[in-house]
Amino acid sequence: MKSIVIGVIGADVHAVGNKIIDYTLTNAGYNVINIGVLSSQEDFINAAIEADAELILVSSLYGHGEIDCRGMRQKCIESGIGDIFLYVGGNIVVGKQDFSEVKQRFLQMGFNRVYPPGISIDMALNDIKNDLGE
Amino acid sequence: MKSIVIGVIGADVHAVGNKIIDYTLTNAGYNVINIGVLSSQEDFINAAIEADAELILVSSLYGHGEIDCRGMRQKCIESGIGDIFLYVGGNIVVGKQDFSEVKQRFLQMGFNRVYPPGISIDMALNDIKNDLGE
Amino acid sequence: MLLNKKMSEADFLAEREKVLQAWKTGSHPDLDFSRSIPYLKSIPESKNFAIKLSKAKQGGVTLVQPRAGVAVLDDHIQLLKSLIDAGADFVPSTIDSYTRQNRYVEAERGIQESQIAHRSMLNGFPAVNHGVDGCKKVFENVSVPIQARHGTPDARLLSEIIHASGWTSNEGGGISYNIPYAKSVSLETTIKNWQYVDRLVGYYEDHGVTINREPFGPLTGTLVPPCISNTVQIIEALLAAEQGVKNITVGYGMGGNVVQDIAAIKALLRQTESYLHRYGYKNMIVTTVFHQWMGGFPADEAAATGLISMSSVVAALSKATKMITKSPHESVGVPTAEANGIGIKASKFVVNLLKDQHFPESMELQMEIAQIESEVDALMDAVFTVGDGDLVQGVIKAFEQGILDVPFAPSKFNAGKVLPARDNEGFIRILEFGNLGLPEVIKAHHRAKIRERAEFEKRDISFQLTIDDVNAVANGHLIGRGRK
Amino acid sequence: MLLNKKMSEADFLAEREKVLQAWKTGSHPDLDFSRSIPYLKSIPESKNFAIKLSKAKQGGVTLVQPRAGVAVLDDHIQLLKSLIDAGADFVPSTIDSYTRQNRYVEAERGIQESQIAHRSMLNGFPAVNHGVDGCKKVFENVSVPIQARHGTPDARLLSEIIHASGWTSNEGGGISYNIPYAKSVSLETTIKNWQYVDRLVGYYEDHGVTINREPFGPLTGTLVPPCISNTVQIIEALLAAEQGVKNITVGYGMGGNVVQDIAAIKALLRQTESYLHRYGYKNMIVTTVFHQWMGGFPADEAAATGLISMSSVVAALSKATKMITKSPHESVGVPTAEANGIGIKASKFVVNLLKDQHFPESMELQMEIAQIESEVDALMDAVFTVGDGDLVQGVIKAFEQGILDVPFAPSKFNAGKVLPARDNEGFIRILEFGNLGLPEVIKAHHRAKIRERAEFEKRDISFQLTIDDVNAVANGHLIGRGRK
Ligand code: B12
Ligand code: B12
Repeated sequence: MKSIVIGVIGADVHAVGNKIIDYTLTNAGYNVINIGVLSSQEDFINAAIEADAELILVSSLYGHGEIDCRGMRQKCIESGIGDIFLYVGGNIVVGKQDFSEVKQRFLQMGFNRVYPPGISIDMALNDIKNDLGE
Repeated sequence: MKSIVIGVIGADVHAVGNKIIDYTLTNAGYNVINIGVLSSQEDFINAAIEADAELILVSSLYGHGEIDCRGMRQKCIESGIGDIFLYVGGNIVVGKQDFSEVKQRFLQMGFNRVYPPGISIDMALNDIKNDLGE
Repeated sequence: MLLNKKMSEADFLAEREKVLQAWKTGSHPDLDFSRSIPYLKSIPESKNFAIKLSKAKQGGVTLVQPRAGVAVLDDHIQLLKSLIDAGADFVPSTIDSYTRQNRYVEAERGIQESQIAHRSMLNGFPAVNHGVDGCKKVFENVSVPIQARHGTPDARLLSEIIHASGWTSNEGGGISYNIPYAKSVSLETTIKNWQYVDRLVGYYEDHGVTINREPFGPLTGTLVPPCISNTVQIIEALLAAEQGVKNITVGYGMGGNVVQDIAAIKALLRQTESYLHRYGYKNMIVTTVFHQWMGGFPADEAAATGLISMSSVVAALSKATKMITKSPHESVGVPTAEANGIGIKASKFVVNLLKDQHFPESMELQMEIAQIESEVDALMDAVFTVGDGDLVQGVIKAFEQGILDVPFAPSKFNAGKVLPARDNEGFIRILEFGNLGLPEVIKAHHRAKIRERAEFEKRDISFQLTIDDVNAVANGHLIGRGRK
Repeated sequence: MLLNKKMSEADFLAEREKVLQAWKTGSHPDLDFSRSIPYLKSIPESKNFAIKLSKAKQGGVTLVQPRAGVAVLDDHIQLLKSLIDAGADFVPSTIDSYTRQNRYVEAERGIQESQIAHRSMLNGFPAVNHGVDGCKKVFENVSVPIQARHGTPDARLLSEIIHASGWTSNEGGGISYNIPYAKSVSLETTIKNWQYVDRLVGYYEDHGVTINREPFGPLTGTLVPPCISNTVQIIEALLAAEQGVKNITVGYGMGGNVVQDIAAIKALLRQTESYLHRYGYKNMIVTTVFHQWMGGFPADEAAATGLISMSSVVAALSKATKMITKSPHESVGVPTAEANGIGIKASKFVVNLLKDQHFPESMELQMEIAQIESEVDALMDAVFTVGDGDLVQGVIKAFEQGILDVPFAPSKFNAGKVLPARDNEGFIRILEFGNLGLPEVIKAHHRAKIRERAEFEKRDISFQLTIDDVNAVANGHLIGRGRK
């Protein structure tokens, strides 16, 4: 069973989507490590190392995603898991912005996949399957 | 008492505003000749001649105002009341259009005053007073 | 003397020949019943208006339909498609005002000018000028049932053309498309014309094709007391049934007080069914249509969308079968496809959310239903009495004498003595009765309610109340309270 | 042991000294009561939140308030002004998430980055960083009362700064700003912090300045059964009253079933007043706030406006004193001023139109009110019992044991065993009770109602119902019916 770390980054407490992601990924056959809301980059990385996870799925709903996610790829590299998949989704910036630009900003930060608001986790299941194999 | 001819031009049956205009102008001290809905240019002009009116106040609500009002000034001239005041108001064109353009079109047709949607007759009372004097 | 009696087939077919000669498009071969009946039988159930409405009634859901129509054929098709994409369950084709007055020459000019100007110079779709070819093209290019919506005193040719083109619903009636829509056409004329229109539908029914008919409920759309519009609806349902119509949608335009609106829809359905039954019309399917606020709209688009959505809440809780939507451009002009779509989307969202809910039974609701029903019964009685038992004669004389009287109507065949005003909770009541056929006890109720309001506002009971109420909603109020 | 007992003035003032040292802006001279009290006394009644609310309650009208806040001071002022122009009766200042976690250093960085980027990098207004000077500038530049809205476990310094700046309302409470807003802060800590915040308001009340307090009603905003949120509201009202608060607005987040929503607001007002009375708090003014739909919104802006307007119908008919509005951008991100204005305008139009109307009394409504009230009474009893008569201890232990339990809450001090689901008419019921302090007879009612739905949908009763319901509204449905 492949392991995925999920959680909500920064000072963000939006818990509902997180619970639904947990339920959905577990149902889809993954080993889900849910570090919950109010999680730091370090929390995500430590959990991923501990579980030997292949994917960190970052949720950010409250708008500070841009500030909170900066340097995360760098930290992964420093921690020896530089090639782990990094996804981010939710409402990752403040306000209604042109998503293609937003996506570019996060891709440049080293995220592998970046999702717009309104994408439910079901819609990302295919990408996960593709990236993690089988 | 100055006389004003009011009515709704063309194949237009919107009667509510017409009744309110009648009531308001009468209350404001004018002699109102109300030719009602579904009135032709000729109906307006004949009524104006008969009552020796100083103003013809054309309502057009249903959108065909542009077609219905064409040539009205010309007809007034031909009937010998070329210098009568012509006002038009209501919803005088089809759809939401830039009003300054619409106004130009009607001024060019020879209307003295052209009103946008949502202007109630109360707001035009001042103009009438200015144009008709006293 | 015109009576409420089914036209004989011979009379109908004889008249038909003349009707089809009124304009060149009347000679289209598909107007032959031997071609139109098989065509109508071949259309899928999902595109038959009558069938889709019956199913909605069974399911207890409220379906939505916008108003829309432009001059040029392909533009019209595009427009309807975009409304379906926005969520419309039914599409209309709103007919332009020249066609409504049978002025096909001016309509032709309007089409040409629109093509040149690249915007519609007509306020609707000139269906007669486009003929069966055009109307069929519209029908075959959309995925939901189509209805013609107009306001035409003489819609005989129009109705022939649209039905033969697969449009399975037609709005209007001898009263409802005369009194609010004409100035000097007699009721005798329009009722006769609409007997023809209904007889045409009856003919199709006899030949296995069900077509929906919808009397126009809101009338002048302006402070119409429910008893007046409901009475007109019931009368037109009876007239249509006599000509063989089987599937009827009776309508009501939102008044603004939630309890009164819901009461009106419930009374309308119940009384229409019971009058049809009482007069021996069997196997009728009656549905209801709720019109979103039909009076002057606020100019602000957000406010207009608020009003549209509020209307949708009331429609859904009333369990009306269909709702006619407005757009945020309503106060300004015929909406763009986009603005129309916004109205549909907001409306559809609300009725969807409320589909499993209803307005609870309550004393207040029951009392208002009983009030409306007793008023309607009084008016119906008065009409039958003055008509010596015949409904058509009753209607003609009732309007002549002001026993039936529609506020703000342009027709000179309407007495125009009735003045409505709101009471202190916004119910539409009657301030001046003229000769309206209501008994003293009912009048006293209305007077007392209006007095309550006038006392609250510390002002006199006068026409000023009516004026203020006419202007109120556009300015963000339901009741036109006097300046304090 | 922390108890529900008014802080002594000495304790309060001693603690206050430390609080004001938490960040540099705490040293502003205007924070001295000798300056803040006269300042607050000098503000006009029309800008005092508590007074404006009391008047609205008397007048039976529903006032509207948006959410809004950006990082940069002048932008924030512009924003609030535009919302007032759109019709807001009250303005908020929604505080950013760093400030809520007392991370003033990060907030400072957010302000700077926002200035550089020319767009707000923070999701709210960092009031502590802007200090009394900034907050006063905001207050003096707007024409209506201001409230701070946040979600802050420790809002002591924030509350000091805003009140001294003329902001006469503060949202939050020891439970409602902890359980939905924090992960690992104990209830003991937050209740203590909020006793301070309430004591501060009580201090002002003692000195002739009335300030409004508003516990946060919607909690997680997601399928919260009314009995749970109403119980939390009543508890926080009692806790606030003990510290000397006099003007309290209890809140409720729309659930989606009209009858349940109106019942919840009516029960909330009645029970809050009666519990305050029962526990001896005199001269309290209780008002209510209805939050427009607080769960996931639809992405389409027209649909969102429909939802906003529908919420407004329910709020107006429930006679809630205030309504918190959403914007058509809700599902995407913090709204622009314009989008926020659209929400206000649509909302305001609807509540205005309905201001003279009410929801009729009915058996259904009465039964739901009685249902909610008996559930709340059971929960309140259970809390007092487990706290041995003390409310603070009761709350702490009740959450520890799952006797009180908020669905979907992030806090580890919340049991998280309760799972809600809708019944067949969309009422929010309870599917899994965990250890929730409700008697068997009430549980049986909930189970029966959910069973009814599951049977209708022909599917099993499981967490899948809850999931489907969470996602339903964003997809245009109230009830997450299983795929057919
Ligand atoms: C009620 C109404 C109807 C009723 C009318 C009943 C009747 N016989 O009176 C019914 C339902 C029958 C109806 C029918 C139609 N209507 Co209509 N109707 C309206 C509506 C909702 C309100 C009109 C009203 O009574 N307002 C209240 C009165 C008091 O205000 P008013 O009419 O605007 O008049 C005031 C001012 O405009 C001003 N004013 C008027 N004239 C003048 C002139 C001057 C010089 C000045 C200074 C001021 C002035 O003073 C008046 C008093 O304060 C409007 C939209 C709106 N305004 O919200 C559409 C509207 C006018 N209708 C419209 C249309 C298209 C139609 C129909 C063609 C199609 C349809 N929708 O069914 C038919 C037309 C039939 C025909 N042949 O005319 C369109 C016109 C579109 C356009 N111009 O682009 C409108 C704007 C709706 C829309 N957005 O599509 N309608
Ligand atoms: C409910 C809610 C709350 C509740 C949260 C309760 C709780 N503890 O969970 C409360 C009321 C407490 C709250 C508070 C706040 N909220 Co809030 N909230 C919402 C709301 C209405 C719904 C969120 C939700 O639960 N949706 C349902 C779940 C199932 O969907 P979801 O969260 O979107 O998650 C799904 C998808 O996004 C996706 N997904 C999520 N992460 C990822 C990651 C990947 C890789 C993928 C593929 C998919 C994915 O899958 C999930 C499951 O399907 C949203 C707006 C909306 N969406 O309509 C605002 C919203 C998220 N909140 C917002 C804000 C600003 C706040 C506050 C700062 C201020 C405020 N409004 O009070 C505080 C923040 C507190 C904090 N420190 O975090 C903003 C964020 C703005 C932005 N990004 O620009 C939003 C968008 C509202 C808005 N338009 O302003 N909120």
